[in-house]
Amino acid sequence: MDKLKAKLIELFQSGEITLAIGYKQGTRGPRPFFCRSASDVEQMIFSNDYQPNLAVYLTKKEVVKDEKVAIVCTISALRSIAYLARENQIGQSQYKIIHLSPNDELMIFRSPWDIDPYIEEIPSTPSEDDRRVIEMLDAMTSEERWAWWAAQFSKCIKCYACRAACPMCYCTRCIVDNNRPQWIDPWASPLSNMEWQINRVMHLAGRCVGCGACGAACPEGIPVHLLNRKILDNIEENFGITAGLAPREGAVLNTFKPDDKENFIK
Amino acid sequence: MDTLYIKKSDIPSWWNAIKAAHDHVVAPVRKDKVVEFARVESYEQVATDYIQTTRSAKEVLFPRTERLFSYKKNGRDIEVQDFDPESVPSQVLWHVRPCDAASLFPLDAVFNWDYKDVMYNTRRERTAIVATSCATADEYCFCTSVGGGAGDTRGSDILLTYTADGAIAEVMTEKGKSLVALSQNLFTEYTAGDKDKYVADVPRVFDVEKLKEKMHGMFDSQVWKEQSERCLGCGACAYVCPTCSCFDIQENPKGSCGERLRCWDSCGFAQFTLHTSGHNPRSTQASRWRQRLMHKFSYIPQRQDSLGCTGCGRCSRACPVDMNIKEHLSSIDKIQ
Amino acid sequence: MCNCKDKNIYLPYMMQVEKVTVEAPGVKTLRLKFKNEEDEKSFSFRAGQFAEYSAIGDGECTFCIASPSTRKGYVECTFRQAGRVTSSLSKLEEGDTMGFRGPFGNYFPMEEWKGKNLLFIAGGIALPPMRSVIWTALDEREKYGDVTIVYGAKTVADLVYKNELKEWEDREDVTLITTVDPGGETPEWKGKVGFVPTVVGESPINAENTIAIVCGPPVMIKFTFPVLEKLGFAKENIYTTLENRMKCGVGKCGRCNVGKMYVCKDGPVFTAVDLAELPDDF
Amino acid sequence: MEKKEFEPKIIAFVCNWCTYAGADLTGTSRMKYASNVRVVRFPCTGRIDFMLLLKAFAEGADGIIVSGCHPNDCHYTAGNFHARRRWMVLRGLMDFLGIDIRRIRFSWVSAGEGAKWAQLVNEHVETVRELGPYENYKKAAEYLKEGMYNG
Repeated sequence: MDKLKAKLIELFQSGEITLAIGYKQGTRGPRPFFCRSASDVEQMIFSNDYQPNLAVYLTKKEVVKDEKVAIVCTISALRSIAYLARENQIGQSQYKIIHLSPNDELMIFRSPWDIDPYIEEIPSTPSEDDRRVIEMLDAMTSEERWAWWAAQFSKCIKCYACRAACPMCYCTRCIVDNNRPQWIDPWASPLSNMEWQINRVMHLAGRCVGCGACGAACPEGIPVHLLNRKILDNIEENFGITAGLAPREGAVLNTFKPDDKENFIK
Repeated sequence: MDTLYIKKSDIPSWWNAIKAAHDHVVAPVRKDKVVEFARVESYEQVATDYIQTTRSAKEVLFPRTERLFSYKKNGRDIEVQDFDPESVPSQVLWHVRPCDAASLFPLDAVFNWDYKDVMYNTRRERTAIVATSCATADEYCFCTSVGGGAGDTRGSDILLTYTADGAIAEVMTEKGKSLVALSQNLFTEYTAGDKDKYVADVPRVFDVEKLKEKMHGMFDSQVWKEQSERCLGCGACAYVCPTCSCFDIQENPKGSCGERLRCWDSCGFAQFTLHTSGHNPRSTQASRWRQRLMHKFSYIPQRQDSLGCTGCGRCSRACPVDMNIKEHLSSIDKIQ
Repeated sequence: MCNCKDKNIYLPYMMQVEKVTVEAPGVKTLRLKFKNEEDEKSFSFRAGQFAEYSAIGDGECTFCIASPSTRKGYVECTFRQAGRVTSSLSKLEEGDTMGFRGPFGNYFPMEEWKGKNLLFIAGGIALPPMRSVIWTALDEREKYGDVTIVYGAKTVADLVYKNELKEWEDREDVTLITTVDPGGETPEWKGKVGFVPTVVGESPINAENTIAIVCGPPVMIKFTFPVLEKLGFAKENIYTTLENRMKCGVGKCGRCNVGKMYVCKDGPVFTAVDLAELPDDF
Repeated sequence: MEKKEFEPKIIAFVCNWCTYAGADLTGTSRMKYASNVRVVRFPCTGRIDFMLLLKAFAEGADGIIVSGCHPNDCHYTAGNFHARRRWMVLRGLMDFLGIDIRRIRFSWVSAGEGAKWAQLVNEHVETVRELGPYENYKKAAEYLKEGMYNG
């Protein structure tokens, strides 16, 4: 941590950055911190399991425009940056990407592409709790799962915090913001709440890094990130692409192999 | 106003009498990690182990999604089916917090501002409110800073304050009296006058009168950008807020039939004010955050003699990036 | 003004489309008649007020009432096809049914303008809100002094109400100045070429005892106000009408809120004095 | 009176170049098959957005058929390969949400496989007939019973 702070102070003092996006202590947990001077660096805190995923700010022009930005990344944020770069959403050396590895090693990536070899070593895995819930759901009958999710979605108020917290949900006009056609009813309702989640995770299929920021953001505690996780599992099983590793082959749904194997097209 | 007392052991039978006399009782219920208002069938379902529900009680009067009217097309003709006030059930809102009861003032004001909103008013008329004082509060609560309090009776038909073995019932309105009348024999006079010792102490963090005055001239301040920098632009704060009443009107066509609906909306969304031409009067998150606070603390007070905040702290608890409104307001208060 | 107490304020009157006029590419005028006679009898409005027009099945859209308040029995709206609702409205044919809620908002204080000269300045699709005022004034022509209309559009094709422009041009008691943006003229074009604020500045306009009513895109308003002030207009004699996004029209949905003002209740008609006091949020 | 057998409503989303032509062949060969299917023609299976499937259920379908060209036969080279990946991912997700995926039948039917189309439809109609009407989905669509929805 001290190394991280020292590095940020150095970057501020040398004028290499004007803004460091990191975390500081919030009301109960960490909160995003927009640090603007060497003297404020002291407030910075860090852990690799912090939420939200700070990479979400990198595509917000309003925030990063006219700034020289350093971003303090969790492993999840690193993965997101690698994907964002691959989708041409951030430039080659636009940001100083700073990371503190789980064994407290300070890492600075000169370009998003340099992240690849590092995250290649670390698959994205769900938490124990999440794994348990997924197993519980898998063991249920289809009817039971429907009832379980219906109860969850009944809490949904369509605040779109799941979308807002996701670094990969950067579209300037989301499918739910269009009314011609209006695919998904914009008001809260059992079907549209589910349709919205299906759309969200399908549009993230093969792009999601499994950070869980969507579920963490939900004010109603709906574990929407489990849907993403299920897709990650599904992709690994079907296409052999491990969750959260560098996106070498292009997004899963933008690519194909002639010998993709399924067992249900008859 | 009558101050009465009911023994703890008698509350369930009073509750049952209330339940029997109304179509629904709506009360806080635990659902996994959160506690929410929902229709309950038995007294045991009512949750007790919580500080605050995630959503406010406003949805009882101003539902998430609501039909304004429905229609049927017959050739080139259209037949409309108006909202039917008779379809609105009678209900008791049980165990809302004083901060939720207080939210009725800004809601009443906006829904009756010159034009009367018949859906809201019908629901309001058919809903009786039994609030409960807060015995505990958390660091997000700031009701006392915005003119309320953990034992505030404003907006309640009855306010219950739980003692060790019963509850003090402050009966504020005729509606409240008729609820008591359902089990009149269970109530006795209460004269101890010691309600305050059962009510949480919520420290006051700013003077709202000074704050209102100050914010009046702060439209061009830098503070909005500074505070909103981490805002992600979701609608969580507005949707959990007991006073946020902005809404959207939407169409739900199904072939030749359909309905027009009203649903919650939030000034935090970029689309809220976007014109078809592409012009957006509030194109930045900073301007939208400013609108949220100015509307609550400057515009509503100026126009409707009310305040758009009851200090419940829900927005702060719901925010994915910990935008703590109490902290933000205090820091505005401290600006010289 | 409110005559809908305890009625469902979101329930539209049912209207029959009586006439459809194509004004310009993508711009149409609909003339609407009340289907229910009772509704028609109880209905009245003042020039400048707006309404919510609904294409049942697609939603509502806000436009000013484009017909004059002096002509009873119908209302007209003119709109450009742009989004979902206006596209649906523009598909309506004579005899079809649509919804109408209104009138809402404030109006031009035409009573106060008696004996004064009127200068109308409009750009593009913003002539419709002003047309109601123009015809109301012309229908009671004797009440007012000189009437001058300056109207500009991007191109000659984009000018709306072409027949009425001709009528105004032919009238002895109206001065009409039309202009199109540079490049928008045709070989036959006899009007001026140039942007509205410039044309206003170059025209022989006397600010004395004159009320200026300006309506157009935000950028036109922004550049026209200083020109008028230079010509000697006091801020309180310059009127405009704002078009913010609205849903309810009755001060509840929160969209049109600008500072402490609600465009749907405190507007849409504002003077330059009012606008100067509003925060820059519209 | 004898109780009428349940007649499921089936929506078929098919590719123009193979399955639609195949279904045409079924007809011109005068092969008889169940009449429960409403066919929606698409230029390619790659164009069949997953939302269309959801909307079919929401509008009251009890079953769905999705069919197009066999692998390597796509008129646009690879549309069906893309579609296959999409369905592989979507199917797992739908199952995880408790959507009854037995009601969705995916198939490849070429322009020459008239008989296969008839068999496919008949089989799927029988499958869905046994499953009964898709009540769960229909119930979820009726949420405004009291003129409001609060979850």
